[in-house]
Parts: sequence; C-alpha cells; structure tokens
Amino acid sequence: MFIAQNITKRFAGVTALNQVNLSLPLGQVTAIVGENGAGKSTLMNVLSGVYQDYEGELIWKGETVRFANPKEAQEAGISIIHQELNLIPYLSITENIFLGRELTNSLGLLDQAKMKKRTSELLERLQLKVSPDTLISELKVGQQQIVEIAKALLWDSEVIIMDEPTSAISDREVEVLFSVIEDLRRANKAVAYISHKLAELFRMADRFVVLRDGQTVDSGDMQDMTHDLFIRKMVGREVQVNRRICTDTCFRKLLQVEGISLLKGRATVLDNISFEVGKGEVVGIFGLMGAGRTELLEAIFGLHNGNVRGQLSMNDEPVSIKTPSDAIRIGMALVPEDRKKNGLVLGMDIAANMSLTTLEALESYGLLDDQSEQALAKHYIKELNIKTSSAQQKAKNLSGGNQQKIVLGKWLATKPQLLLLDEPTRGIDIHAKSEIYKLILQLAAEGLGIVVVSSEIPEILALSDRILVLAEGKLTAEFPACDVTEDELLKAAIPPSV
Amino acid sequence: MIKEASVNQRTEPRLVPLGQSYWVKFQSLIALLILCVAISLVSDKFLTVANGWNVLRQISVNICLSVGMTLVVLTAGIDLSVGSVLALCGAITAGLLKNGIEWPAQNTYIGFTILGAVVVGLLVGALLGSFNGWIITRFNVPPFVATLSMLTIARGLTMLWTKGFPISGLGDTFLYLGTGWFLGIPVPVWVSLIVVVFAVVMTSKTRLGRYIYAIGGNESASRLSGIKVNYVKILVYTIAGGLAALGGLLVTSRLDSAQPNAGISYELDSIAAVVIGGTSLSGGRGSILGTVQGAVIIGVLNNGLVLLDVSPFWQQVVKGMVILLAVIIDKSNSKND
Amino acid sequence: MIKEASVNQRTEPRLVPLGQSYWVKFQSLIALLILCVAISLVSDKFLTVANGWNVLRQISVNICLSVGMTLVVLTAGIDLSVGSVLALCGAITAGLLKNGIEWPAQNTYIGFTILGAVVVGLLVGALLGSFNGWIITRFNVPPFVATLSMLTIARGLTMLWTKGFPISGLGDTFLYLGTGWFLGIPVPVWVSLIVVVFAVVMTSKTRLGRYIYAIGGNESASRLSGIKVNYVKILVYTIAGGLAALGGLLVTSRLDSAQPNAGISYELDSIAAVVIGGTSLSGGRGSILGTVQGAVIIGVLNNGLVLLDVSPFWQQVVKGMVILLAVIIDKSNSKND
Amino acid sequence: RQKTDEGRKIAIVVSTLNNPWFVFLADRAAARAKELGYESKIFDSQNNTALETDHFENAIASGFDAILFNPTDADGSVVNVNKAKAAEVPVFCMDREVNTTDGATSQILSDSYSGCVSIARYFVDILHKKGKYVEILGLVGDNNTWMRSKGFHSVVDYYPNLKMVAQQSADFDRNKAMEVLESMLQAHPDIDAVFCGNDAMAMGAYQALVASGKADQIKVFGFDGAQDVVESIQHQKILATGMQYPEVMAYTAAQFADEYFKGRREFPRKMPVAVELVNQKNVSHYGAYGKQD
Ligand SMILES: Nc1ncnc2c1ncn2[C@@H]1O[C@H](COP(=O)(O)OP(=O)(O)OP(=O)(O)O)[C@@H](O)[C@H]1O
Ligand SMILES: Nc1ncnc2c1ncn2[C@@H]1O[C@H](COP(=O)(O)OP(=O)(O)OP(=O)(O)O)[C@@H](O)[C@H]1O
Ligand SMILES: [Mg+2]
Ligand SMILES: [Mg+2]
Repeated sequence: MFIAQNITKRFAGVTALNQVNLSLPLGQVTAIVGENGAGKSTLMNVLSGVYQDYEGELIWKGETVRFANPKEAQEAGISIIHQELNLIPYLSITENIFLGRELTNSLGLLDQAKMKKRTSELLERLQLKVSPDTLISELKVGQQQIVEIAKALLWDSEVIIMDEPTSAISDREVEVLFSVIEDLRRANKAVAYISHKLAELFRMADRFVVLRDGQTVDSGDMQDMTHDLFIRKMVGREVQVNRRICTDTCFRKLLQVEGISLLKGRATVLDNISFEVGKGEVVGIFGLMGAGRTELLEAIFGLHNGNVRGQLSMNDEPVSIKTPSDAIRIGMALVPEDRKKNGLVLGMDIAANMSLTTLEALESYGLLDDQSEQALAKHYIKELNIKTSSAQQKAKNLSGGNQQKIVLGKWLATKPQLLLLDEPTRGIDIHAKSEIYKLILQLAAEGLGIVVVSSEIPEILALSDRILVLAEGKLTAEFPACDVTEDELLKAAIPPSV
Repeated sequence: MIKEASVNQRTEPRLVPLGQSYWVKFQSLIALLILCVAISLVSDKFLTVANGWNVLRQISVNICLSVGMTLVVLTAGIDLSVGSVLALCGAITAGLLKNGIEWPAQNTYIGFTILGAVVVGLLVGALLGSFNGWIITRFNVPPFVATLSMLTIARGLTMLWTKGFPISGLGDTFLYLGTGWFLGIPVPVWVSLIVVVFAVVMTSKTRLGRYIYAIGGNESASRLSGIKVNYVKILVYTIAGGLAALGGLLVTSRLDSAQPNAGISYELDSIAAVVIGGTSLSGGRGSILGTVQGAVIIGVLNNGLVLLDVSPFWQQVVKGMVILLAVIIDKSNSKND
Repeated sequence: MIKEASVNQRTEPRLVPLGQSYWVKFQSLIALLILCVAISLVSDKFLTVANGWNVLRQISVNICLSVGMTLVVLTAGIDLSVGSVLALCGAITAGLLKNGIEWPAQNTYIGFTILGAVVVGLLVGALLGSFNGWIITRFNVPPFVATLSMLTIARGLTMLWTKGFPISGLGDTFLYLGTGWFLGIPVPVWVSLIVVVFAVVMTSKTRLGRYIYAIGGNESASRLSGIKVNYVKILVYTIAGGLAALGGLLVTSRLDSAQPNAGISYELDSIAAVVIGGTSLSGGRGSILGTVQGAVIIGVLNNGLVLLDVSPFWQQVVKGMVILLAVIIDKSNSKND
Repeated sequence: RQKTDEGRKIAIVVSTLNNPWFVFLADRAAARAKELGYESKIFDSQNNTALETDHFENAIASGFDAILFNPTDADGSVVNVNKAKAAEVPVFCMDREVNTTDGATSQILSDSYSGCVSIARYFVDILHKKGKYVEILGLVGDNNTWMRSKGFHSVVDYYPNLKMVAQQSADFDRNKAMEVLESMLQAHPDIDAVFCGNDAMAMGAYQALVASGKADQIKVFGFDGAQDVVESIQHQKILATGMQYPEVMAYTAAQFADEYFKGRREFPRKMPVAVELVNQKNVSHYGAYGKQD
C-alpha cells in the first residue's frame, strides 16, 4: 500500500494541495476525481517525485520515503503517465521509452536491437501500429499518449499512476488500455487513475478519492457511488448532460464544402469530402484516431494551402481561403486539438492570449487600448468560468482545462459565424464540459454554424444535430443525431481496410 | 490561503505582476547600479556630466543596432548582418554625398543633397533587411545562416563600393548628425532616444509589437490566430536593417569618414546587449528597455575600464568577468524561470 | 529496411523513417556535390589529389571546433568561446614547450616534454569548457552570455600569457602534428577523422549521446526521465573546450608558432558549419556527419574561390551567395519541417 | 613545369584588406604585375596566419609562379615561405619581415621601428622634452603594434619629464580610437600629446579632440602616411606621421618577380625602404602613401 499523509503543496501564491490524504492499495484501481485545477496532477507529481518541496509524508512499504527525483521514485517501483506529454519530439519511440534507462551491451554501447524489440512488444500490447523508429514529432497526440503509457509499462512498477491517459485517445485504444489495467490489477499492482470520463471510472475503478480545491472531500468504494453523487461531490451541485433532443428545424445553409481533398506527400489524407453546415446547426464529426478529422478542419481553415483541392462557399458565395487570416475574415474560428502547440502562447498572459485574434478591434488611434483588452479578458474569464488569479496570469500556469477555455474564449471573441471545434473538451472536467456544451448549444441557437470533432460518442450525441463519420480520409456515413446508435457510429468509423 | 470565496475567484495577489511583465522587466538595473557605484568609487571622473554624454554618445550606435536586434530576437530570429549593413549604408551615403553617381558612358551625373544621400542609405539598409526576411520566410532558411551570408555579402559590397578606401570629408552639415548638439543634448543621443521611444511604444502598445511577441512565443499558434507571420518577420528584419543603416550614418558622421571596415563584430556587441538585457534568444520574452540597460552596461564598462587605466592586456579579462557577474547578479535577483 | 517480420508493420508506411534519421541525414550532400562539380568544370586544378589533401587539412581545425559545437548546439546551447580558447591553449602549449615554467623567486624551473605540454594545453581547454558549463548550469546564465564572456576572458588571458607576441620555433617533433603525414594521409586529417568517428559513435551509440539529443529536444522531460541534465551539459561544454584546445594545437603546430590573434571569429565559421549541416540551433536535431558536410562545404568554397580567380572583394559576395544557395537547395530537397 | 612569360601568374598575399594601407599595397602590386604582362590575384589573409597558410597551399596548388607577400607575422609566416620555397615558388616580401634567412627570395621592408624612432625624436622636440601624453596602441596581439611602440619608447623613455599617463588599445580602428580617447580625456584632461600606432587611429583621436574642443592644445602623431593624415598635416591639424612607401615596395617586389622569371637569381636578401618623417614643414612634398608626384 502506497500512502500519502497530510500532503500540502504550495506554488508561489497558490496552495494547490492542502492536507490531502490518499492511499493506493495493491491490486486495486483507485480513481481520483475532481474538477479542473482541483490538484489531481499536483498530487500525482508529489507521489512520483517530481515535486520534492511538499509538506506531509509518503509511506511506501511501511517506510517514510522522500524521492529526490522521478528516477528515484521509479526505482522504488512507482511510475507515472503524465497528463502533459513528456516526450522528446525528435527522438524515436524506442528512444523515448528507454530514455534514462537505456540498455547497453558489454561494450557500454547502446543495445539498439534489444530496446527496439522490447518497444515492439510494448507497442503491440498497446496495439499502436507504428514502427518503433518513428519520431515522436511525427505522431498525433493520441499516439503520443500511448507512447507515454508504454513508457510507464516498461518497468515492472508496483504503483502506476495514470493522469488522464485517455484524454487524447479514442475508444478503441481505451479498450486496449483497460485490458492492460486489468492485467495490472491481476498482477497485484496499485493503479491510480485520473479521468474526467466518469463512465470509465465505473468500469475500471475499485475505489475513489474526490479532490476539491486541493482538499480531500471524500473517498471510499466505487460500488457505493453513482454518477450524480460523484458530480455533486466534485462540484458541490448537480450537472446534467443529456442527449440532444431532435428538432425538425430546417437550417439555412452557411458553409458548403465540395469535394475537398488533401494530399500530404503522395498520400491522400482527405479524399473528396463534401458536406454542408447550416446556420445554427451543430455538425459532429466522428472517426477513429487518424481518420483525418483534424486535417479536414485545418484544410477548411486554410492551413494546408497548396495541397488542398475542392471548393468552399459561405452563405452561397464561393470563397477562397489561403491562410487562417482569410478564414478569420470570412467569419471562421478554429479551436485546435493541441492547445499547447497550436492554441496558446504559453509564455503570455491570459489577456494577451485572448486578444490575439481580435487585436485590430482593440486599437484606438493606432495604439492598443489596455482597458478594452482587460475588459475583453475579464468578460470571457467570467463567461467561461476560467479559474485564475487574474487576467495577468501566464497561460502556462493554468490547469489544462482552464487553458482550453482560454482558447475557446479567444475564438469566441472574433464573433465567428462558423466555429470549428477539434476535441473541444479534451481534458476538461465534467462541470466545465457541461458548461461548454451549454455554451456551444447557446451559440448554435444564436445562429452560429458549428462543427465539432470528437472522439467521445456521448459528446457527439449530446451536441450534434447531424453526425458525419470519417474513416481513412473518406466520408463513410452521415446520420441525423436523434436516431443513431453508438454501434452504427462505430461501425461506420472502422476503416474498410482493417 | 483562504478559499471561502467563490470557487473560481481564489485571489492570489502575489501572482499579479506590476504591469505587463513581459515588456517592463527591469532586468539588469541592479547590476548596472552596482557597476556604476563601483567605478565612481575608484574614479572621480566617471560621474561627471561630460563623461555621461560621452558614454551616451558612444552607445548610441549600439542602441540603434540593439533595438533592431531585440525585435528580431523576440521573433526567435537573429541578425548577424547588422555590422556589415552598417558599413555598407554608411559608405553608400558617404559616397553619394561626396561623389554622386556618374555614368561616364552616358555623360550623366547625379548629385545628392544630404537628405537624399541619407534617405538612400536608410533605404538600402531596409532593403537588405527585407531581403534577409524574405530569404528566411520564403525558403525557410535558418536566420543564422541567412544573415551570416548577408554579413559576408554586405561586407564584400562595401569593399567593392569603396574599393577598400575610406570615404572622408563629408562636409560640416552632415557632421551635425554625429557630432552636433541640440537643446544641450548630443544629436546622436537624441537619435537613439527617439529610436528607443518608438520601439518601446511599438512593442508594448501596438498590434505589431504584440504579434512580434506572439510569434516568438509560439509561431504556429500565432499563424493559426490569423497573424501573417511571414509578413511580420520580414517587417522586423526590415526595421533591423534600417536601424543598422541609421547606425551607419551616425558612425560615418561622427568620424567624418566612412570606413570600409566599420562595424566589424558589432553583431556580437548588439546581441550581447540584447541578452544581458534579459531577452531570451529563443524568442517571445524580453524588452527594449532591458536591451537599453544591456547596452548601457557594456558602454559604461568600456568607458570605465579606460578611465581606470586598466592595461589593455587585462581589459578583456576584466570586461568578460564583469559582464558575467552582471548577468549572474541579475539572475539571482529576478526569480523568473 | 525490411520490417515485415513484426506484426505491427502493416499501416502507414509514410511514418516509418528510413533510419535513425537524426544522425544519418545527408542534409547537405546534394549542395556539396553541385558545388564540387561546378568548381571542377571551371578549374582543372580542383579535382586533384594534392588539392583534396589541402582542403581536408585546411578544414581539420574547423572540424574539431565544429564537432564540439555540434554537441553544444544539440543541447540547445552555443559556444562562442572556441576561437579564444583555441588561441589560449595553443599559446600555453607553445609557451610551456619553449620556456617551461619559471619561478625566479624560488629558483624553480619546470620543463615540459611535448606530451606534457600537449596534455596541459588540452586540459586547460577542457577546464575552460567546464567553467562555461558550470556557469551556465549553476547560475542559469544563458550560454550566449557565458561563452561570450569566456571569449573575451580567454583572449585577454592569451594576451597576458604571450604578452602580445607570438611564441615560435617549437621544434620539429611538435610540427609533426600539424604538418606530418602518416600512412599517406596528413596527420591533421587523421586527427579530425578520429574526432569525427568518436563523436559519431558517441552521439549515435551511447547513452551520453542519447541524453544530449534528449536535453536539446525537451529539457524538462529529460529531467523527469532522471537524466542529470546539468552534468551532461557541463560535460558537453568540457568536450567542446577540449576540442577547441585540440584545434589550437593543430593551428600552432601547423604554423610552428602560437599567434595571440589566432582563432578570431572562428566561432562564426564553426557555427556556420553546424547550421549548414542541418543541426537546429534550438537543439535536439542534427548530426555530426551533417556538420562535417557543412565544414567541407565551407572549405571547398574557400578553396574553390581562390582557384577560380575571383577577386577578394567579390569573393565575399560570392561566398555569401553560395552558402545561401547551398542551404536553399538543401531545404527544397529535404522536406522535413 | 614549363610556361611562357605570358602564362605566368603572380599571387599577392596581403595580411589584411581591412585597412586601406594594405589595399593600396596590394593594388599597386597588382597594377605593376599587369603592366609587366602577368596575371595576378590578390589573397586576403584577414590578419590570420592560419588562413595565410591556406592561401599559400591553395596558391601553390593552383600553379602560381611567384608570390608577392605581405606577411601577417614574422615568425608565424616562416612555414609558409618555406613551403613555397620547397615548391620552387619565389616569395618576395613587402613591408613586413619574415624571420628566416633563406626562405624568401628577397624582402623589401619598411622599417617601422626606426620610423617610429624618428617620429619619437620629433615628438620630443615639439614637446620640449616635457609634458604628459597618452599612447593608443594597435591590435594588442599584432607584432607590428609592438614594433612601433618599442621604436617610439626607445627614444621617449629617456626623457623623465615626458610622462605617459595612459596606454590603451584601439585595434588600429578609427572609431575605437575616437571612443577610447574620449574616455581618456575624461581621466586625463591635461595631456599634451597623443601618439597613435597608425593613421586611422590618429584621425579618430583628432576627431575626439575636436569634439572636446581641445584640438588646439593636444598634438596628435600618427604612422603610415595615409591620405587623410597627410591632408590633416597640411591643414595643421595633425603634427606628424611616418611615411611608408607602399608603392615603392609593391613596385619593387613586382619588378623582382619579373626579373626572376627572366632568369635573375641573385637578389638582395633584405632591402630596407626608409620610413620618412612627415611634419608640417615638409608636408608639401608628400601625397597619399608617398612623395607628391
Ligand atoms: N507551476 C505552477 N505554478 C503556479 N500554480 C500552479 C502550478 N501548477 C499548478 N498550479 C495550480 O495548482 C492548482 C492545481 O493544479 P493541477 O494541475 O494539479 O489540477 P488538476 O486537478 O490536475 O486539473 P486538470 O483536471 O485540469 O488537469 C491549479 O490552481 C493550478 O493553477
Ligand atoms: N505529420 C504527418 N506526417 C504524415 N502523416 C500524417 C501526419 N499527420 C497526420 N498524418 C496522417 O494523416 C491522417 C489523418 O490524421 P488526423 O490527425 O487528421 O486524424 P484525426 O481523425 O484528427 O485523429 P485524432 O483523433 O488524433 O485527432 C492519419 O492517417 C495520420 O497518420
Ligand atoms: Mg491535471
Ligand atoms: Mg485530430
């Protein structure tokens, strides 16, 4: 049993953890739940030796331990899958997995063959179908997350901490991960599992701990809990997420996409895709990882100029979008899937990030107007319920969910007609999620056309009026949202080649 | 920390910076103060008005270069060509002023007024800068390589234009720019002051400035936000080129002579000013005022070492150590990162 | 590249790179070939064995510096001090060889064998390098500033040690290092070859090499993986210092004289070789072999421009343009990024 | 190898082209070689002895028949000269010496040391053997810097009432000299004279004096015979300089090469070209880098 007692952890000005207690029994999966910013990741970082300056104590195998660094923790048998990917972009999968614990041969040189073999085995177990020599930078976020998981599984650790391992992967990979967790449990390992997807917890977890505002609110057996009870404990009140009710409204056409294709090198990433989005309509796009959904949104938004063929029209007028600024002018907005890479300037503060898309409107006499900028930031901080000390906080100091909200805010500020959302609720807690859903539906009601890419079927069902399914770059099916089943969606998403 | 307020309003006053912290960071002030106090303890000639103007006049060229360099570095670029562009533009202005342009074949001669020659010099600088920017953005060439090539090319062009000989005797009016006084302040100091004020306003109060920081902070996010990244970058290199040309005019006018070997290794001095001033070479963080402090530190040091009669052998050793110390003192005082 | 064996190879052949692409990227080979063909079309003196040895011997010093620089740059650092460290270590070895150490006060004299003087020279280089690394890691000083200070300090120390005069007449045995032949190959070429082989093995086959790439790619992730980042960095700067000292020995031995001014602006040449060879200044990506190609391009260019009778002023213009073209050709051939 | 006279090529290797004095030297040598009917090519060693070695190797490899040589360093350049000798390429040194008795075919030298001795004598006279002065040195690591400085001090140091209050380096650069003197004037406002290691620095020093309004009180001495300075002496701005004769040296070196090709083998090992003192009295006889035509 791995026990954390009275852990307190302060950052400059913030008490992220306050007298938190946690125990991770062997052979059990402990779910750790809480809103964005509740302190889950911080706690896990304390457990795994990332932070050393905390108060309280960790007890492992009956002895008080204090890890000087993550490697020590790992050597003691505790490994962690970080929420934020900690991979080296220009090293290969093998090299990343073995980083800091390379195998060497008798000459002291790296034993590449052996490491590659072990990696292949791990990838096979996790069903990631890429070569172990692939560079991390060539992988999609989801695939990178699987590499993170592989990294934690490499060593036969006794405690395995998983901080939102499923935030970027689709259901098929989630199933694989669950079978891995099942194996771990059977091998009498302790697993700490963090996720904002409650359904997963009910499937996998034996125990739970609820954190709120850096404090332990409750813990116990999973059997005694219900969905609603959880939410009430995390949030302090009830939150409802319902499937969208069917309406028969007829939408006026906003965006028309005709025969869009995208070539990357010699490969066809998108193959002749056509669809429409109406004013006030929410179109969901479902597909498995790598189906080409991200590329579809990017192609529409002018990010692949030169490689895209096809025709777009907005409001029945043909438009040519060569760059994102063209797209913005026409009234489009894209919330990208990787917020750190494409969404935020992490070193800038919240206000500067939010205003980046609309600076032109904040000018008076050619100079930026500080007050309108702050007002803009405050407006969206309030509207989107962003948890921060002030608008001057740097984007990199916020929890993942709150970062996502800044990205949303910066795009809403452009007052778009068409909102393209790529995995808009990745890593967002259930409360914030429902608020974002509400917001999306409200925006749709105000007449915005919205395209939502998501890997979560409940999310797609909750939001969409109509659902498109992509598989291997082709549009394989289109369903009205009100009478489609999860099975039908999944079936359409499985590529014919598999 | 008290948390009874609403969930998302945990107030943490200590986290609120004094201003938009990424541009008003008085990074190097303490080191500068220590340095000044130390020198004036040893030499009573240091803290005099005359010497103050000396130092300011001497750094005015480096300030022009370093302001441009700061903008470039903020976008995560670098400009190694400033020294040669300075030499070329100074030589061009001096040449036009002195000899005009002649085509003996067509029996044509174009004479230049001072203003004309100055404008052409500045335009050539801006043009070379925009060429840098164009190469960097159009062909995706690393800024280091593109501007290193320009360093060599512009130096070669200077030699070709001057045939290797200085162009001297440019007339008293032109000398005013480098040696005159206006309202009790040397003209070059006015020039650098104006450059600094413009640059401070530009970086902190305009869209362009914000875009420069954003591009350096995260280029792909900036592109996605509709910023015309390539356009901004070309503009920034153009400004840097124009400021290098301005520096060239100041040097030429101060010496009453355009030296073909002017500005050699000035790029290192100006990058040093930028970095000592706390601007990060990986872009997105730093400030013009920091750079000015960096330039002042270097200038005070050069001046102080001479005032203190440090032997030329020891000078370099002392200079290196002081710069190192200045930065270390700084780092331990500002806890960012 | 046959991989059908394992089950997980059916999808996405696009994603499978050809090899461990980060070290076997023949980034600049095409540009180099074009360059060589172009020169040999115009001059029949270029493609001769004697000229080949000339070029290789001429680049051997830059190769030593650039290999060290590559390691530093891979960790996202930079080392501006290589040129002055080269000068200092060359001067120290020459001084010890010629005059030994004397303490007239204690009537002591220590003489040095060639081996002894060489070892001391190399050790001093390594020591200065590790000082760089220590400053950078201990005080969190940007590598640019730390090594710029060292540039100045080491140059000053060189002046102090030599009192501004060259140290010449070092004996025939010592000259062998820079001018001798061994098995039909010039000794400096052997030296650079050995350095390159070691570095290639180190970067691609050892833990240290792996860590160097990892630190440059993502320092905090490397730290989380238990890599002793500071230790690795200090080591890398130490190696760079040692290799700079080795370069200093080669130069000194080739000239039979340690020049106080040796190595001025060599840092730019060696960074140029690194960058032209495709190593990214932001770290984590690049290769020793790429750097070697970069150094060869620069060397061939210097040699070719002389053979082609380009006048020295035009030479600089042409050199800048060719380097630019080389990098552009390269970029359009390799589609990475 | 066999070659007709027309096919012969002459390499001109100069220590640096970043200084007009050497540009002039190289230009003159090239011009004379052309007059004599030879192809020639200028190599710029950029004050870097190792680069000079590269130039020698490349020049020998590409078949140059003679080298007119302005060495970067008396000792460091010895290996280069010997290499040329081994390849049977004659070397004619211009201006600066190489410390080898038989490496170079002939050395046509300008004697900086004794040139500075004569300047120093004039300096002593003008200052009436007493006063304070500062010295601005060239590149610290350049042995020419020290030749000049030593020649100067070999005289001036005999006069105890002539006090050097500061000695700083300005790297032979006009701008640096101006800035250094500006600062020196703060510490030593009461000096009587400035001795500069070359004419570019003398011009820079003079400008600093003009800016501080002390041009009338403080006397500037240079060395080289550059156009700017000769004119300034004419206008009573600068006191004196040492006139070297780059044209004579270049001309003679090219001439020797020509004679070598035509079969002459006996040349004077060393041929000094005197450095003359140019002051406000005799300046009318002089032009840039030489006598008035
Ligand atoms: N380096 C830091 N500096 C300052 N504050 C921090 C830092 N890291 C985390 N915090 C703060 O600590 C609190 C807890 O953050 P943590 O990342 O643990 O939340 P979380 O529960 O993992 O949230 P999420 O579900 O969004 O991942 C937040 O208020 C966050 O802003
Ligand atoms: N840099 C790249 N190089 C080569 N192929 C790529 C690259 N990026 C993406 N692809 C390929 O393009 C296709 C579409 O990927 P895309 O990211 O659009 O899928 P997605 O449906 O958005 O998946 P996700 O759920 O991860 O967001 C995939 O086959 C992927 O492998
Ligand atoms: Mg978290
Ligand atoms: Mg996607």
